[in-house]
Amino acid sequence: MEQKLNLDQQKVDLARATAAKIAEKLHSWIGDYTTTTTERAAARLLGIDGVDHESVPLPNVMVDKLQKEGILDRGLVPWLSMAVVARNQSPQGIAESLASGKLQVSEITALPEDKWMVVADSLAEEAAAKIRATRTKREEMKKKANPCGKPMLYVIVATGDVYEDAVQAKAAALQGADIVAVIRHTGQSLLDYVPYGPTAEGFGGTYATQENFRIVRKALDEAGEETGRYIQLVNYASGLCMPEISVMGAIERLDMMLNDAMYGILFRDINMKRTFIDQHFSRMINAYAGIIINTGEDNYLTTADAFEQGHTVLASQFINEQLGLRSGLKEEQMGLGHAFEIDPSMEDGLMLEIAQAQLCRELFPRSPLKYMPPTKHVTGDIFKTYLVNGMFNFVSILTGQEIQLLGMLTEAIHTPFISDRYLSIANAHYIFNNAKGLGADIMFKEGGRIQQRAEKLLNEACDMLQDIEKIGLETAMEKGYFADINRSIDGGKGSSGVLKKAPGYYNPFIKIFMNGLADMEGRLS
Amino acid sequence: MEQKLNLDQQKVDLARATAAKIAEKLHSWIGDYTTTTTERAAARLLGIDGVDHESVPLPNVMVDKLQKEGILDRGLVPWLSMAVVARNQSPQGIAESLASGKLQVSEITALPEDKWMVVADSLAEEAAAKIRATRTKREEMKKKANPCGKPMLYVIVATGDVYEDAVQAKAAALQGADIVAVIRHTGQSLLDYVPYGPTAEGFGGTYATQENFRIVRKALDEAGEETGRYIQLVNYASGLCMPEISVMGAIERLDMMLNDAMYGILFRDINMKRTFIDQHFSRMINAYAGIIINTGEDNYLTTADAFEQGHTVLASQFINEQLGLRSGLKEEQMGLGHAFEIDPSMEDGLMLEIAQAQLCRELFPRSPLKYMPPTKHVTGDIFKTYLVNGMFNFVSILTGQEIQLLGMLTEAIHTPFISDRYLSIANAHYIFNNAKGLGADIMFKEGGRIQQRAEKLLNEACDMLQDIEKIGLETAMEKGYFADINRSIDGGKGSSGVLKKAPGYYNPFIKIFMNGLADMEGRLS
Amino acid sequence: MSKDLSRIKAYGDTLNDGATQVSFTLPVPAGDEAREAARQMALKMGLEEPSITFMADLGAGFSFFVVYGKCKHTVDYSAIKIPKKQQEILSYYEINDLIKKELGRKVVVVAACTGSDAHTVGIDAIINMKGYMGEYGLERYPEIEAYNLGSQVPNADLLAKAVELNADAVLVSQVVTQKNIHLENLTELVELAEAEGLRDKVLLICGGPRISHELAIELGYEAGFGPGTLPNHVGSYIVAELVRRKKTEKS
Amino acid sequence: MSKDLSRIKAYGDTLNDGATQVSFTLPVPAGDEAREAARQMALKMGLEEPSITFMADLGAGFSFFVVYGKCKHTVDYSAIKIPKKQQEILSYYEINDLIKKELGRKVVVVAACTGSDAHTVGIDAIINMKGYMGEYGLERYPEIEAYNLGSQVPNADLLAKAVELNADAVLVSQVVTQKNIHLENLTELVELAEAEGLRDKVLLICGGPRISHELAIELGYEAGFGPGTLPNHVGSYIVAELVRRKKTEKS
Ligand code: B12
Ligand code: B12
Ligand SMILES: Cc1ncc(COP(=O)(O)O)c(C=O)c1O
Ligand SMILES: Cc1ncc(COP(=O)(O)O)c(C=O)c1O
Repeated sequence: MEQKLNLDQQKVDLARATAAKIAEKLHSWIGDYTTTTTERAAARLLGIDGVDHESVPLPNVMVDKLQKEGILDRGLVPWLSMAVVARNQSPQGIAESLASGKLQVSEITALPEDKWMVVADSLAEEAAAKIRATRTKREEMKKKANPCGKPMLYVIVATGDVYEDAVQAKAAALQGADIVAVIRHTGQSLLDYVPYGPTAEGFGGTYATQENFRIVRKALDEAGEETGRYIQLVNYASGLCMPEISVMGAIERLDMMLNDAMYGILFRDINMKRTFIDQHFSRMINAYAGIIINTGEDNYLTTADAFEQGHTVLASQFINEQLGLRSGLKEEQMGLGHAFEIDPSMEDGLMLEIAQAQLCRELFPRSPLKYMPPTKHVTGDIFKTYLVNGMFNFVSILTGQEIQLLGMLTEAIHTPFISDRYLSIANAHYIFNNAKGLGADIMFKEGGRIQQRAEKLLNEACDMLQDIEKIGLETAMEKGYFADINRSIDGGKGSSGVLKKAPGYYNPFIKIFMNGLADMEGRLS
Repeated sequence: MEQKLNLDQQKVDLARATAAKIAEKLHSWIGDYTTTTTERAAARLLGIDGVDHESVPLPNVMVDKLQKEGILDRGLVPWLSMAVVARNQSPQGIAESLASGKLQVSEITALPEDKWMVVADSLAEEAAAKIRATRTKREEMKKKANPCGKPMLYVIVATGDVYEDAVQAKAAALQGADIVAVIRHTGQSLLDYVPYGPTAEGFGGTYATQENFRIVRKALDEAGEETGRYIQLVNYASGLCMPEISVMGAIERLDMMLNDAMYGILFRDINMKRTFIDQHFSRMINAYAGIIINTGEDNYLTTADAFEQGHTVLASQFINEQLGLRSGLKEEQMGLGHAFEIDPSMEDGLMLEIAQAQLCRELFPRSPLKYMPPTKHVTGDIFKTYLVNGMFNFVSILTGQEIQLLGMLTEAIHTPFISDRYLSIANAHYIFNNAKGLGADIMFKEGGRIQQRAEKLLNEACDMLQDIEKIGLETAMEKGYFADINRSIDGGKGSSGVLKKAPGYYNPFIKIFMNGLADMEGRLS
Repeated sequence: MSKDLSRIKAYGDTLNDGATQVSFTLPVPAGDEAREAARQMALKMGLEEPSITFMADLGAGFSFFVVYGKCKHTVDYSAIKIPKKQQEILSYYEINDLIKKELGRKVVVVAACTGSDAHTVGIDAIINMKGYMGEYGLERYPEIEAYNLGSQVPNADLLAKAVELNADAVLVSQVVTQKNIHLENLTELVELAEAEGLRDKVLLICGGPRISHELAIELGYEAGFGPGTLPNHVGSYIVAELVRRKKTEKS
Repeated sequence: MSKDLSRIKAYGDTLNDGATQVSFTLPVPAGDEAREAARQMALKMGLEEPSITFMADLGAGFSFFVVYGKCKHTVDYSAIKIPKKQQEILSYYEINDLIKKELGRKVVVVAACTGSDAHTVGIDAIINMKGYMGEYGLERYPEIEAYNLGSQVPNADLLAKAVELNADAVLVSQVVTQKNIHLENLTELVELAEAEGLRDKVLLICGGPRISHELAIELGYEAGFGPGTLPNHVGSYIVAELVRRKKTEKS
């Protein structure tokens, strides 16, 4: 990648090193804890699925019972494995027995490690093999398909009805979308379980359920087949069930997952501890499954001002990167988020957008940056919005972004209609083609305003990271460093799901995933 | 102006010198001829206006009679002055007498020069003084008004009804337009007279009549008053009455006139000789009146391909410039036309547009270039068109154009609605403000594709000019050098209006206008 | 050009030409038949001489159309009467002064973005210190005690808080409107308030990008605020209404 | 999702949601009353729950609106039958071969852009050597003699030329459509042709961006060609029709 900003490489290194320290600080305690959803994720990995007579998912049934019994702090896997050994049942069998009351948690007798751990490991290895197989399948399908252009066209569907979503997803793919994300029901991230089965009613989006993943995956595979392409499917991990949804994604061959270390804290008021712990296991899963994560820095600019808070996006990207690396994600799997959110009525706003986009590009050269469209400042003037989206596409092609979430001309009005997506794709096709090589032919004046803006942003981000390193990320979030949102360390939803690991805690997947990823090439600070 | 293209100045000089030679060749014979409309223009300058009982304009009545009598080759002014002297009537009185049959042309007795020329000169000087006064008034109004930004926003109204035009023109000005052009009825340019009075029925536009000029001028002055700005009014000189309409414009304080040396030949199949002669006097009038002309090179790209024929625009601009200078126009009065007409589906089309626009800018640094919007390739997809217009605005602000004719999102559908213009102005406001200083911060790679394209265009234009110089402009047009249109030397409409001047031909305005312009600063090759 | 305000029509470039632009998608693949279907649809909408200026196949059996036509409908503009909030907009200072002078106690407001809606930017703009577009938020008003409960607050929790704080006004924001979820949420709150006997004790005020004053009234609220609302607009309304009520009580 | 083709509705994101976008200008200044007028206009068009998403004052007493709503109208798609030109599209070579084989003489066509219309690009695309989108124009066809009279040709001159050349087909282009001037022009040509007794001797064919085959037939033409027409489409039609007529004459 061509360097156009004349950045001070020492500053860049300092920012990255500082972020690494921040991440290390978190990692000094993250490993001591587990969460209910982490354990439920392990259950799901081991094949536990379905719901009880009250529609409670079996992973919840089992984890709740272990928690009630006060023995979840060793993790779910030991108990499950003991029961498997004792009763010679499959994990699903055990879960069903627990749900139906045929088996009580208290009846699971503690066995010594040598009695169950081999079983645990082999069950886990089996599960891991399935995920590897899915990963391989994706790679093969991608290899067979026509390569897709850059930036990749990413659109969302959000009908609230999975069957309608499937229609829209397919149409979008046929129109040229490379990536389709199914937006979730507005309330789902605060549910402490994952709904089950296909769903046809949701507001602002469709529930993320495993069956729903499957339905849309199928529709997109069909569209891929028809067009000789591979269409990527995206859903959202963030929320109270981050690791579980990652498991579902790994199994159903999703290709990307919204997965941010801080989004839940900031935008859903989820407990900090809970989120930091959850993100770690969740990302391990994504890393292992070969899934690209999308981080959520773009959201900061919907509550904070994009001109003044541009550097917070960078600081957060550095932190997300360092945390991601520590969960086994490669740089190539990190769809770090940023956004085109400067008020379009600002004089020279476009220059500022170019500076920020180019800066992100140069700071994270190996990461498939996810560039988010104008949202906050667009209005019901659909013509204007269409144009602003065009300038967003222009900045993207000019600065070499990779994942382009297409702006919708009705962003200020409703979740996208089928025609809105069509128009957004046509918009991107025009701009990306018409300005294809322009970036390669354009330079920024030495010491000019673009370079100055980039330098300023980098300096501010670096300062901010150094501040955070001093006070710790938790305190920084308490002080409203990100998104102009303050969150107290102990506040937020889901804290009751956090458990300090007891001696004897065991989760075979951590080992499998992290070792399996040891050959990673990602940059570790 | 910053030079970004690294142009070969010798080539530029060669192109200009060659164009000068082409212009000189035309001027070797233009001066030997006059035309009916040139003489009618002299009549109008001397105050002759109104129509006879058959609605034939009095300038036509008189010129037709002189032509029928075979004495028009001395020009209208001598005969008119003789009659004025002999009958002690005003020019208008003479014209009315001729129209009513009270006076016959044959009754005008030839007087010796010393008897009528002083009268002719003083009548002409009186007329010229009025034009100077109008010019001064414009300058004063402009001085009092808030200065207008660059590029200036130029919109068209084209309702066909002057009263509706006035409403629309005013609304456009209130919305932020700096310049309003009233499009003409599709058939007017082939009328060998100028219609009279206010008109409310026209297709594709409204007749250019003096009364119509007045009506819209008034509406725009009102809007100017309301907003503290000066709104410029534009109409079209081109056609069979080029000089006459220029006179009307000079009197009614129009600010710009479409006035091209070749447009009528190419796009209206008007006789070459007629056009070249007419444009000369027409431009003298505009020059004297302080009116900015708009040339029509943009039109070439509606019939010829913009990618392949880009250089023809440049060649024509050089010729228009040299001819303009020879009619007394300063460079600052030459709104040389060019256009954003490359097929938007072309890969890297935007780069090519930037190259061409920047090139025009650097070749004609003192001229207020008139940049025309995408028309040919836009479709009924109004969203797409709105976006393409945005990219056009972007190129304009990036390359420092001066007069921006705003693209309409319904270009492919109908003449503009009031809302179309509103949206186009909003489009320009957004882009011009958001990308205001970007051009100053951006450079083109040394030897990169933009510079290469510009070099190629300049070379091709230079070659073309040298070819034309060899064969003569008339033959070049016969061979279809411009706009892919072939026109035979003797063909086309209006040739019967061309007359070789007889000895004793006299038109005092030529002297007054050209001398009055002697202090011009424009560059003469 | 004489304009009859009792029969106004859309305008393109000539009075009463009815010029109107429409776009929509039909669930049939693009083609001559689809184009004709689009034309018929436009005719049914009252567009005369409809012209399909653009048709695109959207894949999966859908097609998109842009249509222009001359809409024949007229509207009686002269008969339109809009219910307006009956108070003038006061400034930050005026509001505080008025509270001091007329109420002599602090005004308590409780605000939230309710249901599963998490769009707090709008309500934050009204409540938080920082405010919006240069206007301070209600938290900053010395004479107002403002509590912002944040996002995704259940209606019941919001009312409980209002009771606890003896609030004068409850401010609800609703941004997500898909499948009219905002109407459901807003209606539920009114019903809950009535059930709990709170309805007369507190001003119920809602806001959001698709909320108008008329709609709010229809739903049983005292007032509704749409896009572009500034904190002092809301402050003015609350104070004026409280003063009004105080006076009515006295008399 | 079951689709009833006899009652299709517009589609946004749910079958039969009727989602439709509209924009128009009203001749009244922007404001609450104007917004309500726009809403009423949308209601009259059949948009339920219309939402005015954008209002702008256009100055001089006009305001512009963008509206979204749920259009209640349905169209019977299953009943739509489109009159189509009854011949397949042949290639340059096939057309020339067919003329040689079936007619055994050159086909003569005369073309022009008539009235005050000067938009020759369209008719040039059909006639001129160079052609359009990679398809040769009719001038290039060895078996066709094509005359392009250019722009702004009076209808009478065009017919006179057709008589002079004993033309098989007259091709007319009309691009300017303001105030339906194209309909006037096209109708005049047909009337002139009838008056001169030419109507049965020559194929009258028109084209332009707002011309459809249906419209052409309605106006009394043999065929009409709209946007995207290529020279061979027209060539195919002319030749097929001439062959058809020759055969009918014989029989
Ligand atoms: C910012 C934003 C977000 C942020 C919210 C951050 C936050 N803490 O608020 C994030 C990124 C988290 C987000 C998430 C989602 N969003 Co969102 N979001 C937006 C966005 C871009 C801007 C909204 C905004 O902040 N406007 C600015 C404020 C100042 O305006 P306002 O809300 O109208 O408020 C003003 C007035 O209405 C009034 N007002 C508002 N409330 C109240 C209350 C009272 C009492 C009073 C007096 C006045 C008042 O005063 C305010 C100031 O003038 C809109 C699109 C858009 N451009 O509008 C989408 C949008 C609202 N989001 C939408 C959706 C669907 C979602 C998601 C479900 C998924 C998604 N598509 O992103 C999630 C889930 C959120 C959830 N659970 O509710 C949809 C809603 C569709 C619909 N009509 O139903 C929109 C329209 C985008 C779209 N087209 O899909 N979103
Ligand atoms: C190029 C152009 C010009 C050029 C014309 C050059 C020339 N020699 O033709 C110039 C610059 C001179 C010009 C001038 C004017 N133009 Co003009 N012009 C256009 C433009 C940009 C493109 C038209 C075009 O060439 N299309 C490409 C061709 C290939 O498409 P087509 O004509 O549809 O032809 C195809 C088919 O329709 C069909 N076809 C067409 N004719 C025929 C005939 C037969 C027999 C058959 C079989 C098929 C056929 O086959 C063709 C190939 O597929 C349009 C806007 C637009 N984007 O459409 C405006 C437009 C047509 N012009 C318009 C107007 C008003 C004018 C002017 C009055 C002023 C102005 N606004 O510029 C003048 C006066 C012209 C006059 N006297 O008629 C309006 C017409 C409005 C209306 N609907 O009534 C338009 C729509 C622009 C606008 N929105 O204002 N124009
Ligand atoms: C990282 C991340 N996670 C999740 C979401 C949305 O999740 P929710 O379903 O909670 O609205 C977003 C928002 O766009 C996001 O950026
Ligand atoms: C120089 C010039 N003159 C005249 C015109 C239009 O004149 P007419 O009224 O003949 O269409 C144009 C077209 O835009 C032009 O560029």
